[in-house]
Amino acid sequence: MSTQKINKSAMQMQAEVISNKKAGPYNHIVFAVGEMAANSRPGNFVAISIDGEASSLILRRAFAIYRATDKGVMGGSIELVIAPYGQGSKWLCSRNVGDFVDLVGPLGTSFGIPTTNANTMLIGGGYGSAPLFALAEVLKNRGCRVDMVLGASTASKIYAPLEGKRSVSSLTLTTDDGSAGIHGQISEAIPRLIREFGTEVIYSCGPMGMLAAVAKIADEFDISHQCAVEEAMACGIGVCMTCVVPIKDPSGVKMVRICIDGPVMDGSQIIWDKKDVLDHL
Amino acid sequence: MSTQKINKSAMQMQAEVISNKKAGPYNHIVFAVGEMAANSRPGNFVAISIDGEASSLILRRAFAIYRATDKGVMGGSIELVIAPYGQGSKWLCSRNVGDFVDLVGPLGTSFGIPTTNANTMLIGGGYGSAPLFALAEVLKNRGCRVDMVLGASTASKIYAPLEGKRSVSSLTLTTDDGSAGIHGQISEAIPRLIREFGTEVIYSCGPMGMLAAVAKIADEFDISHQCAVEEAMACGIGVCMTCVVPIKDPSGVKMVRICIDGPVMDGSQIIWDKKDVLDHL
Amino acid sequence: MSALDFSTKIGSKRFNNPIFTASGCASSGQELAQFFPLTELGAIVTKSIMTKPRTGRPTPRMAETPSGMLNSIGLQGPGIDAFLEKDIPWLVENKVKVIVSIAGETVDEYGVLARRLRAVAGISAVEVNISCPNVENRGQVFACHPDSAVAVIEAVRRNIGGELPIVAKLSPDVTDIVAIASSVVNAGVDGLALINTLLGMVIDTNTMKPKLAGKTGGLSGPAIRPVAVRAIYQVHQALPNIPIIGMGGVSNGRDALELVLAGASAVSIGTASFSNPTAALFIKNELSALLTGKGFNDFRDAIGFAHRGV
Amino acid sequence: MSALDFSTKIGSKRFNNPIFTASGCASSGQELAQFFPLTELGAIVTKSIMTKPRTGRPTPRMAETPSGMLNSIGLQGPGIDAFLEKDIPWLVENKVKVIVSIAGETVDEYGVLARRLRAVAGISAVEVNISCPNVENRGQVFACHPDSAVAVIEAVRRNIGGELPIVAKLSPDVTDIVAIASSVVNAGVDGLALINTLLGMVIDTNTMKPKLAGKTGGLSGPAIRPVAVRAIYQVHQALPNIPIIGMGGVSNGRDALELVLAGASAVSIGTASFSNPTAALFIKNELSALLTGKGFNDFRDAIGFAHRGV
Ligand SMILES: Cc1cc2nc3c(=O)[nH]c(=O)nc-3n(C[C@H](O)[C@H](O)[C@H](O)COP(=O)(O)OP(=O)(O)OC[C@H]3O[C@@H](n4cnc5c(N)ncnc54)[C@H](O)[C@@H]3O)c2cc1C
Ligand SMILES: Cc1cc2nc3c(=O)[nH]c(=O)nc-3n(C[C@H](O)[C@H](O)[C@H](O)COP(=O)(O)OP(=O)(O)OC[C@H]3O[C@@H](n4cnc5c(N)ncnc54)[C@H](O)[C@@H]3O)c2cc1C
Ligand SMILES: Cc1cc2nc3c(=O)[nH]c(=O)nc-3n(C[C@H](O)[C@H](O)[C@H](O)COP(=O)(O)O)c2cc1C
Ligand SMILES: Cc1cc2nc3c(=O)[nH]c(=O)nc-3n(C[C@H](O)[C@H](O)[C@H](O)COP(=O)(O)O)c2cc1C
Ligand code: FES
Ligand code: FES
Repeated sequence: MSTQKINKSAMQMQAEVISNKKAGPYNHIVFAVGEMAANSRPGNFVAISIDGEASSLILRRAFAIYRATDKGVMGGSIELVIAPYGQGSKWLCSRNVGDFVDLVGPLGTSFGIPTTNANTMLIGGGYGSAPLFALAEVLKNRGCRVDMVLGASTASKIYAPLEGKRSVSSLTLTTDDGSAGIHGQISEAIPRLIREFGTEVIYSCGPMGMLAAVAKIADEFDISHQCAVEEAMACGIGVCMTCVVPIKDPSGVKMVRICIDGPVMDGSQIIWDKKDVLDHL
Repeated sequence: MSTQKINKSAMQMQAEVISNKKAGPYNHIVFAVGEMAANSRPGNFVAISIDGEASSLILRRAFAIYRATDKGVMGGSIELVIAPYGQGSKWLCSRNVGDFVDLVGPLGTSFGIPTTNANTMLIGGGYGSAPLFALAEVLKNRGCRVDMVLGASTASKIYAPLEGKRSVSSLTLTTDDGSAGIHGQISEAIPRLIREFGTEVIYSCGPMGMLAAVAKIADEFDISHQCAVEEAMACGIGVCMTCVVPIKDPSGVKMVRICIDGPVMDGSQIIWDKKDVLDHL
Repeated sequence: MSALDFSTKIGSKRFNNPIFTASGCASSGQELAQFFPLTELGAIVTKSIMTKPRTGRPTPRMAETPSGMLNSIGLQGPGIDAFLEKDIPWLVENKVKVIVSIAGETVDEYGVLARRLRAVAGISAVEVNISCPNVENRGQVFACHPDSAVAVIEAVRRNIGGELPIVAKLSPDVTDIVAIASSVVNAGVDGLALINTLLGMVIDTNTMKPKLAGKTGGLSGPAIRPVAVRAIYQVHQALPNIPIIGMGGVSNGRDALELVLAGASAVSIGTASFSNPTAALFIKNELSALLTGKGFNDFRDAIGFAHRGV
Repeated sequence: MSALDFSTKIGSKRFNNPIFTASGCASSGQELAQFFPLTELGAIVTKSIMTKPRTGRPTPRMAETPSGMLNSIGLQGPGIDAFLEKDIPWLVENKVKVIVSIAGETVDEYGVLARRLRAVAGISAVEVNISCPNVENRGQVFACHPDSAVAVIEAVRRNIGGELPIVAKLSPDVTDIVAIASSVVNAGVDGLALINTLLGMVIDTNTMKPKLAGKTGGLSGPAIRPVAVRAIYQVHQALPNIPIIGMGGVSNGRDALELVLAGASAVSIGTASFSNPTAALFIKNELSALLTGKGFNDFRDAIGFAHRGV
């Protein structure tokens, strides 16, 4: 079939769980995925079926790829960081080593990498920090300065594994309750840090509210901002149109699918205020 | 609450699987059920939830109690013999020792035991033989002669464990394909055996077609016939009215619930021919 | 945290809590009494009763479906005389709140049933089932058309007299449920029961024939909950002052709360009792805990909350 | 065992096999092409297209439900011009059989869309979606009333000319689907598509508000399969000569066979493609194996088999 571009390297497979460990309030799970790993870039995600054939949960759950390792002892693998929250994520977190899950990936757009070395800031909230560590590594290899800022409601919810810190020039933590790092919302700390580090490109991943706040700051400083957004996804492969975010368009508003035109998008293009969108519909 | 009689000793519990073994094409599974065992009589059944909370299978499955042991190393236990057939029974057969299942029991009526010693014949088809072994033991202890006749489509489908044979005076096998015992349908062999053993009471359990054939023979010989019937059950406790069989009634036909007025019923009261029922509706 | 006032009202009658059984899913109550005291529930809604004893449909009468089931019982029952003689006294004696569900083949039969109930002590309401899909022809589903629905309700109202609240049970299998609801409310019902089962069918691919002897059956269970929530929401929006007994796929406290937020003044538990004999009691406790956790002091403040601002 | 003739016909058009995608569940095809060759399917039914580009509804647009989901997309799409310019050529070039689904806000719009399609080479049929529940007011669901349904079909027929089969897609949310089906058949459709989604709602018990931005949404997935089977069975019984494209909760070969036995001449795969990108292909293979196993040599012998004696 000619010129098929969408979901270009996606495949569906039964992936074996090769490790599943608690990491604070998260589970860090590793899957053997063979050649899929080679096609996975920071920002891509996978979609996993939940609970077997007789399940009443019929939709896949999307998870950002925390890290993809092309060649290891077990062949290619990908790692996910999962917050056990509802039925789907709890089921996944309770998988044992040796279990298989039905997985589709890699999906979605990845973070764009600057062609010249630049000062970058990576901002993550909650499990949103997951894809940023692999990104940091890529950026560092390109010669970029990488400053990482991670926020959460409380200290224990910050996901920042030791080995992830290797690639960053600085790591700043913020917590809403002051239990670690700077006291307050992540967005309050950022303007000062941007000035301090001379940030030229922002990458962000986390709750939509946080991304919106970061987008506003990026706009004020007039620096480029790539963010990985989230929206309820039914299919993950572009066929259902549930996962859209509104972006600016000559005609007013255009809804784009974040599973194929995202999750990584240009923060300055997104219409963050729901009210602005409703006015246009 | 006064005078509540229905489901009198039924209880709902989380029962632990303490053994699960293949037995030919069946699984023989033992559950720790505590005091429930003491109230279980041959003919009673249990109803088990399938596949956890997120399952799309919302109804319990009914299983005849193969044996109940009041006091054992693990306290009271019940044993089931299960044919892995569809999603529910396959799920159950794949439980591991230590798993818990949600179980309601004991349910339904049990086999009536003659007050004097009598010549009894126990006729079972497929997994229908399961409740007959415990019944044989009770009858033997009452001083009854117990002749057992087990039939199936083929030899491997006959469930007749060694220890089950202890209580019977004779055991006759029939198979549709002649691979064991008498060649042919179970009902063909019975008249001769009744004459030979001087049978006074027949107990039967198995597919409805077999029960109907046995009922006809019992009628011809004018001997009493208790059969354990099966019908699709939604609740197992008498509240839904799905599990009915038609019995003779002055007004024509009466539908009775086999989960509380059965599964053990008087074979001579049942209207076996569906056509006869439709004429009356 | 102060104690929750968990009581609710349908017409003139007050119930201790809003968790009821659904008609046809608790028979006449006794079967469940082994599992928990029935007085723990707001009310037992009895299986729809007809004037005469009725055999119902042949078997198979049920088929499991994804997150649901079909039933085709065909209103099997002992008839009103035996029901009043045997089933009601046991419930009344045991101080169980009872809502009696009635069903007829003709408008007159509903009138006859209503007259038989008028003198019966100890019942709290009558639920008029005009929406059973398990009847020989769909023309008998009175809730399919405003005219026939109104005719039944008027016959019941004329014959029942007194204070007994009348609740009309409606079918979701209609083009415009709000129109049907409005018409029976205009005809004087005190409450609505939403929803009865959806008409469905399963074909057994082994036999290649419909699985149910009656071919079609009523679809119930979690599968239909979104349809129930929608129907309750629409009707409550149009008729905010009419109490609704909500039902359809409720199997835990969260589900019950969903129906309450949509506009239900009470929630009936149907199919969930088949999976779990103590479902109704358990749902009552979960709902109470959820409401308390959200800071409600009075159950009635939660009714229809999804329609209002936060 | 001889080879199975797996082909089927809708009006004058022949399809290699009876497994199609459902409108709105395969976008315009390209997205699925990574997972299997689209030429393996009987046809791709494209997402309902309107005259102008359309933004659709705000998010959240979906909610998972037991064995199902709600969607409220609101017919987002690029409009007929961009669709004919970009999407159709790719499909035609790749030799994919295409059925174009159209939707309008007014009867005239359907006519305009039909006229735009009349000159387009390479499409095999037009599916007229008169049953989308995700529109601002239910009055727009033309399939709710015979008169409005017929008006749309007549506008399409007048404008489309030629041989292109017209399929009307109906809603199950009506009192009498056979009446609606009969009226559009009398108005000249060549086939029917049954069923569109059921109107439903989910309330988020955390926020205590409807979960979807559009409040209500369309219920799809295995949960609704019994309703689909019932609708197909009823309509096939009344109109045995009209081909039906069946859909609703089909997720494996057994499910597809169930719809075929009920009376479907083709089966569209919707929500199942969300759980499994290769669902349609896998279902096609399973259905073929099941039919062969049951001794069918010609797929068409199985259509509506549940209505006949064994
Ligand atoms: C592109 C993308 C990437 C994602 N990456 C990750 C990831 O790396 N790790 C991860 O754990 N999840 C991730 N998610 C979320 C994930 O897909 C599921 O939504 C999540 O696991 C909850 O699913 P569930 O079945 O447990 O809960 P459901 O019962 O399906 O609940 C889902 C609902 O809960 C909300 N929600 C989900 N997670 C949380 C939470 N932790 N705290 C509060 N509310 C929550 C969602 O917004 C949604 O409304 C991602 C989602 C998308 C779209
Ligand atoms: C009172 C009673 C006692 C029972 N006792 C036993 C028992 O001791 N052991 C046992 O294995 N099952 C027993 N059953 C059957 C059991 O309840 C389930 O129907 C069976 O396990 C199949 O469930 P499923 O979920 O696997 O299949 P489903 O997908 O639910 O299929 C059920 C259908 O398959 C038919 N069916 C069920 N079992 C078989 C089979 N082995 N061969 C062919 N067709 C079958 C049923 O008639 C029904 O139509 C009993 C049923 C009743 C009502
Ligand atoms: C087996 C069965 C029998 C039913 N019988 C009746 C009945 O007699 N009268 C009635 O009004 N509704 C009857 N219903 C419908 C239920 O009362 C209820 O409206 C429906 O099942 C939806 O609720 P649920 O999903 O909680 O079961 C019956 C439902 C089932 C499953
Ligand atoms: C996300 C989504 C979008 C849909 N969009 C359309 C549409 O644009 N036009 C249409 O006729 N049907 C649409 N449908 C309905 C499907 O085509 C189909 O009729 C319905 O989903 C039932 O089939 P299923 O259970 O296999 O999904 C949509 C369904 C879903 C789930
Ligand atoms: S999740 Fe289906 S289009 Fe994005
Ligand atoms: S199974 Fe429900 S009444 Fe017997």
